[in-house]
Amino acid sequence: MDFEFTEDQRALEDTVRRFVARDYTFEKRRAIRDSDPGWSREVWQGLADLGVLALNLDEDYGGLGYGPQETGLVMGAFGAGLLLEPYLAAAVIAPALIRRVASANFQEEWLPAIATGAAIVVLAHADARQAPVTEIGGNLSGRKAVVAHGGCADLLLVSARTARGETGLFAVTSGAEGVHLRDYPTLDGQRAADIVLSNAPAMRLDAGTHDATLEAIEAALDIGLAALCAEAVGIMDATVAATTDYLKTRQQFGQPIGRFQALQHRMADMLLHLEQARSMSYIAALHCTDPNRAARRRTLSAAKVTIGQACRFIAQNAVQLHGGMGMTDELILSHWFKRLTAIEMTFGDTDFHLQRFARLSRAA
Amino acid sequence: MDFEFTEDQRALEDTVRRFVARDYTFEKRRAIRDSDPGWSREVWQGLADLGVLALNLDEDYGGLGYGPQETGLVMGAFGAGLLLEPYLAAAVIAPALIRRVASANFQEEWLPAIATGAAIVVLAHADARQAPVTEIGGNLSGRKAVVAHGGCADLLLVSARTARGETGLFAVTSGAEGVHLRDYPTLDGQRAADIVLSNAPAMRLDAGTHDATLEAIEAALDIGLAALCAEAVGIMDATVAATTDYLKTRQQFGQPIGRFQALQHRMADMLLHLEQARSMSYIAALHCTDPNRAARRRTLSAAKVTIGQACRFIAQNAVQLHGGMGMTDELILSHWFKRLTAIEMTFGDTDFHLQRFARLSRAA
Amino acid sequence: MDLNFTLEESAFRAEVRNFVGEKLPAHIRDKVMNGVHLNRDDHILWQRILHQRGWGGPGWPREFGGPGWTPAEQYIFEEECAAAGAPRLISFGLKMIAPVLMAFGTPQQQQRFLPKIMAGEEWWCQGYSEPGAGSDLASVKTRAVRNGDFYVVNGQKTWTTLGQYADWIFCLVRTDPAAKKQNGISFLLIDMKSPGVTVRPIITLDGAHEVNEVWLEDVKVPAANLIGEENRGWTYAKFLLGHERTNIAGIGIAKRELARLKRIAAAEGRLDDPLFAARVAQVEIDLMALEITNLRVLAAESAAGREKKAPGPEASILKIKGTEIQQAITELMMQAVGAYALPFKQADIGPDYAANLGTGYCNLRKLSIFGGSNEIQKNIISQMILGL
Amino acid sequence: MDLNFTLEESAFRAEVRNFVGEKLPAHIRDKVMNGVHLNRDDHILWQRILHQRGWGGPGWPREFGGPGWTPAEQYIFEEECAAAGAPRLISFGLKMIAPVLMAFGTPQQQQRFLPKIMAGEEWWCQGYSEPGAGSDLASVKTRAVRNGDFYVVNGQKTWTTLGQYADWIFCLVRTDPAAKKQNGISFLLIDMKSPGVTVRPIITLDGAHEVNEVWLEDVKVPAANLIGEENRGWTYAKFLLGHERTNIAGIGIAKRELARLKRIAAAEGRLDDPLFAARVAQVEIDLMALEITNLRVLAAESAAGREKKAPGPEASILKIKGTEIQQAITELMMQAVGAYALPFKQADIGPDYAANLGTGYCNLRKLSIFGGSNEIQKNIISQMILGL
Repeated sequence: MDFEFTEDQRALEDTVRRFVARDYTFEKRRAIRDSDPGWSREVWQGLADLGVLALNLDEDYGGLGYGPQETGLVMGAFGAGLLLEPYLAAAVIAPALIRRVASANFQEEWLPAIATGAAIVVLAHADARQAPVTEIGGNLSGRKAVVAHGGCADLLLVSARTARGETGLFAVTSGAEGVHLRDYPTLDGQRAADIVLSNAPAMRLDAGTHDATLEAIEAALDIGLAALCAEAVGIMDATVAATTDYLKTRQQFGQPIGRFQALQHRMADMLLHLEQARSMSYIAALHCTDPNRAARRRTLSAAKVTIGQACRFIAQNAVQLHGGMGMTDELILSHWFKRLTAIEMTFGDTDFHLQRFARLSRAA
Repeated sequence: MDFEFTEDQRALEDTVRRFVARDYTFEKRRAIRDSDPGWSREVWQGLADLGVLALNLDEDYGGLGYGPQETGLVMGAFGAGLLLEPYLAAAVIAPALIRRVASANFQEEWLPAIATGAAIVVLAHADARQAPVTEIGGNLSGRKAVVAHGGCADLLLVSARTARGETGLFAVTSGAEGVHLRDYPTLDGQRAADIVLSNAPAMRLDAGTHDATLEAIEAALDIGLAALCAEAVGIMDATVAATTDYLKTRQQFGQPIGRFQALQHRMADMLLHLEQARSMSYIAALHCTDPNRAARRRTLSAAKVTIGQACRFIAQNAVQLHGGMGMTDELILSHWFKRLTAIEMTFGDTDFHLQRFARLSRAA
Repeated sequence: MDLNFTLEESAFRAEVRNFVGEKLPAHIRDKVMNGVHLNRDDHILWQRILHQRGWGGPGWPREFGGPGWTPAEQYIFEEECAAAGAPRLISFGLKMIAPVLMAFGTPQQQQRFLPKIMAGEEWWCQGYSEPGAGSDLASVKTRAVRNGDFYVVNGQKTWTTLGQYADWIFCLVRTDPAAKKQNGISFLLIDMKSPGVTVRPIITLDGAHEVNEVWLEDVKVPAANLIGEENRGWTYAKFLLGHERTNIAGIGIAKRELARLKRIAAAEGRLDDPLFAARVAQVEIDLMALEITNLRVLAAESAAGREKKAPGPEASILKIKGTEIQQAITELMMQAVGAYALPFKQADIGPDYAANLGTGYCNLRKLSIFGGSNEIQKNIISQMILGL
Repeated sequence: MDLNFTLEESAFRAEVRNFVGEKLPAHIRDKVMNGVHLNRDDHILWQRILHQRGWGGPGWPREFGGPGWTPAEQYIFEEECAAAGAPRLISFGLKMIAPVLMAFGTPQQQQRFLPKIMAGEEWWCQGYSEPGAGSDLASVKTRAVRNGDFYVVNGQKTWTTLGQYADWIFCLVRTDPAAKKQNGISFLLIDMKSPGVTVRPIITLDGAHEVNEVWLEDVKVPAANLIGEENRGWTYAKFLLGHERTNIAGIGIAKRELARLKRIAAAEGRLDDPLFAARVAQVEIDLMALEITNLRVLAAESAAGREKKAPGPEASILKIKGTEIQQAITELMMQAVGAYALPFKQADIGPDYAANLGTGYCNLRKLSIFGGSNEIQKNIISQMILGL
């Protein structure tokens, strides 16, 4: 049993942390957020130059061949800096899915382009309730809802109900006819898009076996979930540290407010949540590629519950303990709050995972 | 709108409080608890002499014709003193049920005897899961589980499945052949009994209309639930007051522990629970006789949830704030803790009522 | 004990309900019902409609032009207004400075200011908080120096809610820097149009502009705008803080928002999720209990009579539970719609009702911070009620 | 990072599992598995069985006859013992006084006491707490006056767990009443059979006799039973308190009890209740997380090496969460059976598994009070980890 990271892993994390500290300051991020696209191609190219876009790709395709642990370290560092670029969607989930589903030709064409930052590929999976995406004669129609970073994608990986009533995965060029992208900012300053497809031309990616395709999408999203957990821990780490500092410096009634025992105990509770969340994010990274589907999902649900509850508790109390300052757009704290709020609701909220865990535990 | 009690009501409450303070000290109670029957016929007679056994009875039958509000005041006072005698079972629930179900003859025979303390009548309703009570040819067989104060009853009101598959209510003399009473103390120092019936002779009490009988039992138990809520508030009142006093007097690290802000805020949270519980116990008293069954049960469920959560929070934290002393049998505090624990589980626990409330709210 | 309203009160409720139903403009109601921020004109329009009916100062006694309602009538009025989707009354004029003027103002001050408040002609804001002071209101640093018939004021106020709309600000200023903390404070009324007054927006985490910084640089304030005596301002300030807490539980608003939550949850099918349904039930039950607790406090205050009108420490119970309930409702509404709560300021993405749920959740985090943080309220409970 | 145990550790686990499976007496296992209190003989029998195998001092180094296990091996050992229903090791001798003797005792003291602890021949209890002291352990009032080769001890200790079984008690006594609080305390070993030692039971709210008052009246204690130097006892006391917190999270026990909860809930059909199922899932998840947190703390301690063996402030995290989880499990077990949790000390009412659930819930309230209350643990976290 060993909780240490290797020197390589530490070096990778340091690289990304330095990048965030130097090239992704809060002011820089604000300017990017307020820009028209809401993300920066220059930053994206910088990440490509750092090599982190290639992290999860096989070495055959210009990748580094790393896995969820390294991804977690990178995500944690990006979390603290509240990266607005589509790392999770385009550098974690999409490559994981392509590797599992697509032909060798497709992989050869797209994976190196992902690694160099030349192409951004994003999975569009969740259907809008009223208009699920369906395939007829190789074209897609329907609506995908709140696709994270869907607006900046060059290529969309779209799940759709086929004519045979199965789930298929299709590649859709975002500029193609019949593709309408409604791009918008989300609460946490990131971007998402609703994607309306009207008889849009699409290329079938999967081999046409319903179960295998669904499982591949699930597997990619599970890797994404573990990465999201690591991002959350990175943000919570920063949030707890900033709140502790605030309590030490902020004076009221003639002393630092960190002297008030009720606030001390609240901070202790926040630390308890953080450490439990950190433990579960390690577990999530180690188990997110477990081929035993039920065991994997049970563990990931446990992680998401722990981390979702920590997100909520830490975010709410960090704002509360900062008082009015916590409510302002001016401090990064309120932006951490919003990202933690969004994370809690992403890939299934706490109630969803708590109930899924209960079901899977009972069946086990 | 008026939250004041009348002079009559205040006088009644004072009478019972004085009785508890003078005639039902903690030492006296301990002796009664440790006695063989676990309750005191002398105390029961004292209550009869005070008139409180007649509280809920019609004046025609020697009663005072009072209602749930007065019962609540009495129960609150008994709660603080942790009365071991079967007031709730024999002076609240049983008369309410008899009045709704039984013939005039039966009422004339039994209600005055209840008022004078000459007879103790107790409802035995919940079946043991494995052996529900059924009627065959006027005799009853089966097992009733954890019947509060079943052991001291002269007469049992037993619900049973009749040969026609309906619910009937039967009077069973506790000394009759085929009636086996297994009397035992419960966690809170009170008494309960499992009642095993083997072809025991019984007299049908209800008119034989299934729905009306079930509704009468429910109505009596709902009156009991409101009374139980009032008892809980009486105990919680005493518990919060005792804990506040303890925090003021107990010294640690050179000051009263009530100076520690974390403990102050815990006490504030306990007070919030107490006041919300008090509000709901008023509502419960006012609505427990509402003939609109769905509205009544929705309100009572809300009350039981609020009060059950308050029981748990106040009981656990009162012990915690008392430290080791809270764990001792020596202080009445730990006995309040146990009674509050038992109350939370009586007449349906918090989860049960929360879900019933959700169902009834949705249907409304 | 009788928890029913009297016949008179029920008739009054019907009267209010009819009036609001008829007179509340639809565009304002729709905004309120969907959690959209109101602008200055919306608030003023509604205040003027109420004023025409003689209800411009719902908590005011008859001698100052108010309807002279009992606390129960005020409660009914606010509950009906909230249920129907009327704007929350802007309290800075009506519920904060007005009672101070009535109790401590000169007849000239009363005549100058009160009618315009009631008529919706002048908008007030509060100049209590200062940067760095937080809950420690008595640590006032803004200086006022007497110079003939004027005070010259320098300093900075913050968290000034809706200060961008205000015509006047009531300020705590330090007039005797040598005196100890609570002493040496005075209470001044300052015209926002005075030279030297600058309002700068503070954008909050929901992207909204509700609060402001107010900078005061060599602002000349007529000495006639001093309330009461110099250096006794803390007395008036505390009196005001007591009044700020009337209707602090926000029962009417919480009921309206709970109904909205239940509509949204039903539309999203979330009531079939037993955990979600239980969370909704929990908040509904908490609100039922708080409504009674609120009425109990109201009844006790009514019984205590007119002389002791400012709410006691029991108001802290209402503040804590009331804000927790309102926050829980916004959180559940957001969770009920899931992903479609995330689009930021997008009216036309996802279901109509989803548009403001994410920002609504963020915005209401303020409730447990402003108006005396919930931690301060627990200090009050433990000290004033429990005697710890 | 690798959260798997090594091959050697897994082999060790199998060895422990086999041994416990073979050697643990059935009557003891049945008691543990059903939450029945163990008596002195049960504990001693198991200690002797372990001793015969050479495992009598699981945390002890080889030089004192222990197996010299790594922290991971100790963890595995305790987890396997707990899972199989073995008694919790009585820590007062093995984990409290023994480390003190090893670190600060004379060779004579070590030879006199350590072997009998390991062999289950002498039972120790703890004489730290005094009436009225609570969490403030340094406020020792018990006096010891040196008189030639003896100390004469007078005073009272309380909350002495299983003191009724003890042969020896280690005591904090005040030897210099003039010195400031933490100074002037000495650390004495007292034979419970000495004249003047009286043990009086304290009955707890579950009706059990686990803790005691110990009265010391003119008790003569040989000066050879002093640990270290006079008046430096607080140093040794703190050292001991650090060691008390090894395996503080109680993961193994919690896992066993969680399994029991799930069996009971299934038997009662309570897992069909979505709210109850969610509560069980919540505690299961909390425990999964705590197990990893515990292993992380263990790994950090192992990495820090032998010299810094006492658990750091991180142990406070384990104490708080571990006790909360154990308390939650007992509460859910009680709620799962409902009414049949209420009969008091009745083995034959209701289902077999129901008999001790009510008292079990009551008994475990102690976990958040004793061994440094959870409030004290939060003070430690905020001061020692967060630096507040």
